Amino acid sequence: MAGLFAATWRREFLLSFRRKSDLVNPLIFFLMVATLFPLGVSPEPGFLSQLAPGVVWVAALLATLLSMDALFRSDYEDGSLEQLLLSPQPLFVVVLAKVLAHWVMTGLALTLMAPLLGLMLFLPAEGMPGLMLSLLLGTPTLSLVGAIGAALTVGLKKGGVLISLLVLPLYIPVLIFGSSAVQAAVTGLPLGGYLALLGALLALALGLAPLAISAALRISISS
Amino acid sequence: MAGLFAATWRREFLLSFRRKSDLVNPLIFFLMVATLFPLGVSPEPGFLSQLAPGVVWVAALLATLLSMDALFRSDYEDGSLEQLLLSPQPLFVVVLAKVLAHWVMTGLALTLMAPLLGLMLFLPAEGMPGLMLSLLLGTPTLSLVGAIGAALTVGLKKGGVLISLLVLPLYIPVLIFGSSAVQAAVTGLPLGGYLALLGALLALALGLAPLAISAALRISISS
Amino acid sequence: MPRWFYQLASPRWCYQITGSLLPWFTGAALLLLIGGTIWSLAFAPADYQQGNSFRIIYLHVPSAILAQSAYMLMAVAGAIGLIWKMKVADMVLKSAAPIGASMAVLALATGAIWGKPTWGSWWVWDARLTSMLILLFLYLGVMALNSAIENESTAAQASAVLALVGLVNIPIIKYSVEWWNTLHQPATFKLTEKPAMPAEMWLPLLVMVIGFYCFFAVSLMLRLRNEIIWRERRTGWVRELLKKQ
Amino acid sequence: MSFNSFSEFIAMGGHGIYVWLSYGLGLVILAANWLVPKVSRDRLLTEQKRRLRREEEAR
Amino acid sequence: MSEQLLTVKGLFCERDDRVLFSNLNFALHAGEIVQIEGQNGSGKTTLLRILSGLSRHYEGDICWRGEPVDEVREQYCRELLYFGHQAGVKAVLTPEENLRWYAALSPSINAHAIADALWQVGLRGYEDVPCHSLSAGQNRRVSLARLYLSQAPLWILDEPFTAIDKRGVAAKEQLLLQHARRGGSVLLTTHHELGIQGPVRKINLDQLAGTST
Amino acid sequence: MSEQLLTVKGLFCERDDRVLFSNLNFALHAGEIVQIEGQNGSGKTTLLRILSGLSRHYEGDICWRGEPVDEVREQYCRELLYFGHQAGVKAVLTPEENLRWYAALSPSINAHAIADALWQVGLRGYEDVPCHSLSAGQNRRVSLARLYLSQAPLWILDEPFTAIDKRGVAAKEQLLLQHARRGGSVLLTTHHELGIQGPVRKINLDQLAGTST
Ligand code: HEM
Ligand SMILES: Nc1ncnc2c1ncn2[C@@H]1O[C@H](COP(=O)(O)OP(=O)(O)OP(=O)(O)O)[C@@H](O)[C@H]1O
Ligand SMILES: Nc1ncnc2c1ncn2[C@@H]1O[C@H](COP(=O)(O)OP(=O)(O)OP(=O)(O)O)[C@@H](O)[C@H]1O
Ligand SMILES: [Mg+2]
Ligand SMILES: [Mg+2]
Repeated sequence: MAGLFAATWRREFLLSFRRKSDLVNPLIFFLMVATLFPLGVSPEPGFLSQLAPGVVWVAALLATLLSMDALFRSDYEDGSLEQLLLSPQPLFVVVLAKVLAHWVMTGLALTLMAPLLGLMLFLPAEGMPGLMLSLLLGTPTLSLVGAIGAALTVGLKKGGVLISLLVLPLYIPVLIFGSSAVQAAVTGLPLGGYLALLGALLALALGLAPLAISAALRISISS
Repeated sequence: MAGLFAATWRREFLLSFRRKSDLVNPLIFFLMVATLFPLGVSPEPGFLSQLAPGVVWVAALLATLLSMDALFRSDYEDGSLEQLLLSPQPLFVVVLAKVLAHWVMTGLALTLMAPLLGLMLFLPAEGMPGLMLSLLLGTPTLSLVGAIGAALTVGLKKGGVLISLLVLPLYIPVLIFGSSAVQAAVTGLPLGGYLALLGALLALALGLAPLAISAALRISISS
Repeated sequence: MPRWFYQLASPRWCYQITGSLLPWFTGAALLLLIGGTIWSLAFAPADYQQGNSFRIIYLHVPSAILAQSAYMLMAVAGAIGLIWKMKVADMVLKSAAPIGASMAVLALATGAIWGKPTWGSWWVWDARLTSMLILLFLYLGVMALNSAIENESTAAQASAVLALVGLVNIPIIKYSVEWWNTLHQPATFKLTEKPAMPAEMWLPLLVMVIGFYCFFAVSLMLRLRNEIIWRERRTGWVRELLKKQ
Repeated sequence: MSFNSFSEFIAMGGHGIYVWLSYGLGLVILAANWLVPKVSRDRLLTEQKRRLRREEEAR
Repeated sequence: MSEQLLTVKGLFCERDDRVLFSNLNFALHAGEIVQIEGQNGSGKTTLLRILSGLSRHYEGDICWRGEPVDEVREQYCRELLYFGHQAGVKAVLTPEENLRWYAALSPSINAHAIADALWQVGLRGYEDVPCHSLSAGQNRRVSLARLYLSQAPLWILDEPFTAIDKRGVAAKEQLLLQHARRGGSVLLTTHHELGIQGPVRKINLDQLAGTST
Repeated sequence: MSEQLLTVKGLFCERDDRVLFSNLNFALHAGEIVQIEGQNGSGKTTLLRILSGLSRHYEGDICWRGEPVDEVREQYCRELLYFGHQAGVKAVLTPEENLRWYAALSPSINAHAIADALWQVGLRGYEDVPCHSLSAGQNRRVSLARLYLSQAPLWILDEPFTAIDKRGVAAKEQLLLQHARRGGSVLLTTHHELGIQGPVRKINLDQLAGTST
């Protein structure tokens, strides 16, 4: 089982590095938002720094959401997903490996890039640790919950990316706790509470999402 | 040739209505941004109304950009694009029909939805006509320019969506003129100048883009 | 498992029992809704602060309560459908979604209309409002997923998974949003306390709430019966039924 | 009765449009929830009866 | 008579109100090759997907070694190799990387034999070429290499010979025969005339279609 | 001898440093059926894509009715029907909608005959079913229906018989023969043994491969 986990993990990384677009797309999107905001809204540092916590979090959320649809789609289209479902190994292991690999390549990468965005949007330096910590705890939840949506919609020929509609409502608590944590960090308030909440959400998602994803995949394929 | 244009147009609409996701995705994205901003940044009407012109324009730009990649990809993957290139009819007619259909389903739809976003973000009522006019003139340019990027990247197995990188610099003038027009409208300044500039960009794009797109498609396919 | 549970699982039994329950519920719903409306519009006293715009509460609160209850029902039906593979539960899920969604729309619309005279704006980003909006999105998601999947049983299972995931999230959403921004009135009816409103104000409200529940039952049964006929169209008893009609 | 005249009832103390808009909307939504299943039931039954007849003729 | 591996009783399936097969009964014994025949659209793929457990849209009973397949799902998956219309080959991975992933997925596949299997299917020299620059047939061969790796007794193959050249087809037919001789069994569809002299049985779906319950 | 439609002189192509064919010379006459043979990966698809004008990675001359094909591109496209590995069928459209679009694309296709063509390829009753709920063979048939619609003299077909059942293959072979009799010509690849009694010529790419310039 550990072997399967490692093999899936390796394969996902290989795929991303070969295709590259999957890898850099969310990051480019993230950067784009940071570049477009000053251009479109206002270049004033004071104003931007007020916006920064929210904008970074909204951008991270959207970047994750947009990358979610591809998680199972290409496997579905080339038939690998069928093979996955027919494997005697427990499905949730593979699923968890895929989601975690996805997280490392989007969520973690976004987290590491966040200080750059913070800088570009004049986020006060005190906010940075809060930003990174909240993203670190929040983005895995986004990936896990998003994967449920991806699994539910993977078999659809039409009506495709319902995924945003399905997943967005579920993302909102993470957004609220996450951006509040950053705002708290900026104003010097304690942010332990928010981080604890984000951690609790993550624990819940880690416990329940793999089961939901596996069930959803089986349901989607069987049609 | 008019027949071909009409047939392509009809097909694109059929495809979108059947798949639905292509149709509503940009709109959902647009709405999502409008919902997430108050949640992530701040729910205060005064603050939001300052943000509104820029946010709506950035959202429209991102929505268009994200929908661009699909323009030729599915045709490429199922072999329709080959058939298109082998047609004795002039390629740019089909291309123009495709891009215009795409615009109607994203750009025009975004324009019509913009007042709703304006309301949700408390954009002052005086800004609305400016918002809609600038979007009406700006989004076709976005679609045309984006299609060049889509055509250049369609054949790539790896390195995929460079498209954002290719296209973004070309989008920036549109964003600047567009959001300035809205801001001018909000503050009661004349916006004719900005609109004229947007119109000029559109005329330029309409003249040059179809040729560039056709050439790019031939190059992408022949590899 | 008690016997009625297995009976419920039989679409045929379900069709019959809803057939005999329908007239009662329809009568009750009509009576309560008409009576409640007249009472609330004409007889209930105006609020000393909000004046007559207060009368919107008699639509607003029942629809808001129902929008939430309908989601519970949907998720419970989804769970039963997934665990015991019960067809009727699948059908209940599918039937409840549009009714719940329309109730959420009504709550949002009446709230927005009410907001204009009281808060001076159609929409504010307040906790109750936002969470009701999110609830509407959850409904729309379930409905969209259900209609996007062609195969009925696949659609039902997928929607059930989504409804359950949403159910887990509802308290989280509610809590997070509430804590994030609150402008809205706190709850009127609480089990532990007496309502703050005078009786002549909350009595019609109670009537309307019960009326809405009865109406929900009627609408649900109507949809459920259609669904049963459609899904069971090939069975002998539906053929018999069709011939008799 | 908390109103003295019919026109007062309609005016609702200046909040007439809000109240009547809400109740109108409420009526529309409730009616739709009752009518839609009714209509679709009629359609469903005729369709299915037609199908039955078709199948019997085919036999 | 040899052991009954797969038993199908009263299988019924319809799609879009069209009955594909009803009351389908057959048993697959160890050492047997069964070819499902039928026109395009007669339901061969649907049947194979049902038997492999991918699709649940059926009525009737499917048993594996005498027990309902739903109850022994894991055991069944362990003993099954399914080859679908879609080859399950990732275009950006090389043949070797593709197979290594399959080896990890099913314990019955022997990871060390990968190079050998690629050699057997004629992909020697292409181990490190990404699959998107292989020809159509070569892509199918990558997936077919799983047959050389597998130890699973039951093979369910949906048009395995598509896009394969004549020499390749002959080699694969020999492989199926060997598998049957070793006591495995094969359930396959193909529109190609099988050249196997051996224990081949045919089931024709065309005769079963349309006969409503 | 009848008119030379397509003339190929000294064609050379390599992919990834591997020569697929070099100094390939042949002519295609009106009324002729030419089958390109070769193992998987021998370059058949590559050759057909070059000849149809989709790929430019070659050296040598290709002439259409005596003139370099690049100079008469539009004329050539008008007289060509190309059928590739990818069928070019949109999954969410119905067979009829798919064909209607092809009719608009090439003027040589007769739009009114669509229903008839679908009937010919055995898709009667499926006109309004979206292609994603058709079987693999039925999907190919949708694209093959173009053969019944086309008035183009040159047909370039890359494995047209994939996934088609035996009856369907026989019908398509008859169609090719008819086309040749009417003075058209066909260039095709297939791994299947052609059952056509007639003007079939074979070109084997295996012998040409590897012979570097
Ligand atoms: C779009 C706007 C609004 C939405 C979505 C909304 C939503 C809700 C919800 C979800 C409830 C809870 C019902 C329950 O569970 O008990 C509620 C109750 C209530 N709302 Fe609103 N509301 C909105 C606007 C307003 C406005 C403008 C007012 C008046 C100023 C108002 C007054 C009330 C009152 C008095 C209650 C009763 C509290 C209770 O008994 O629980 N609402 N609303
Ligand atoms: N896009 C590509 N990039 C690089 N090499 C390629 C590409 N496509 C094909 N090749 C190589 O060219 C060779 C010929 O491929 P081609 O598809 O023409 O073969 P084919 O004769 O059609 O085979 P098949 O019978 O399998 O269809 C193959 O060996 C393949 O490795
Ligand atoms: N997803 C689907 N939804 C609805 N109907 C479907 C679906 N897939 C297949 N069908 C229908 O089921 C029938 C059988 O399809 P199937 O793919 O099993 O045929 P097949 O025997 O494998 O044909 P082929 O030889 O072309 O591969 C077809 O008529 C098709 O229309
Ligand atoms: Mg098949
Ligand atoms: Mg080929």
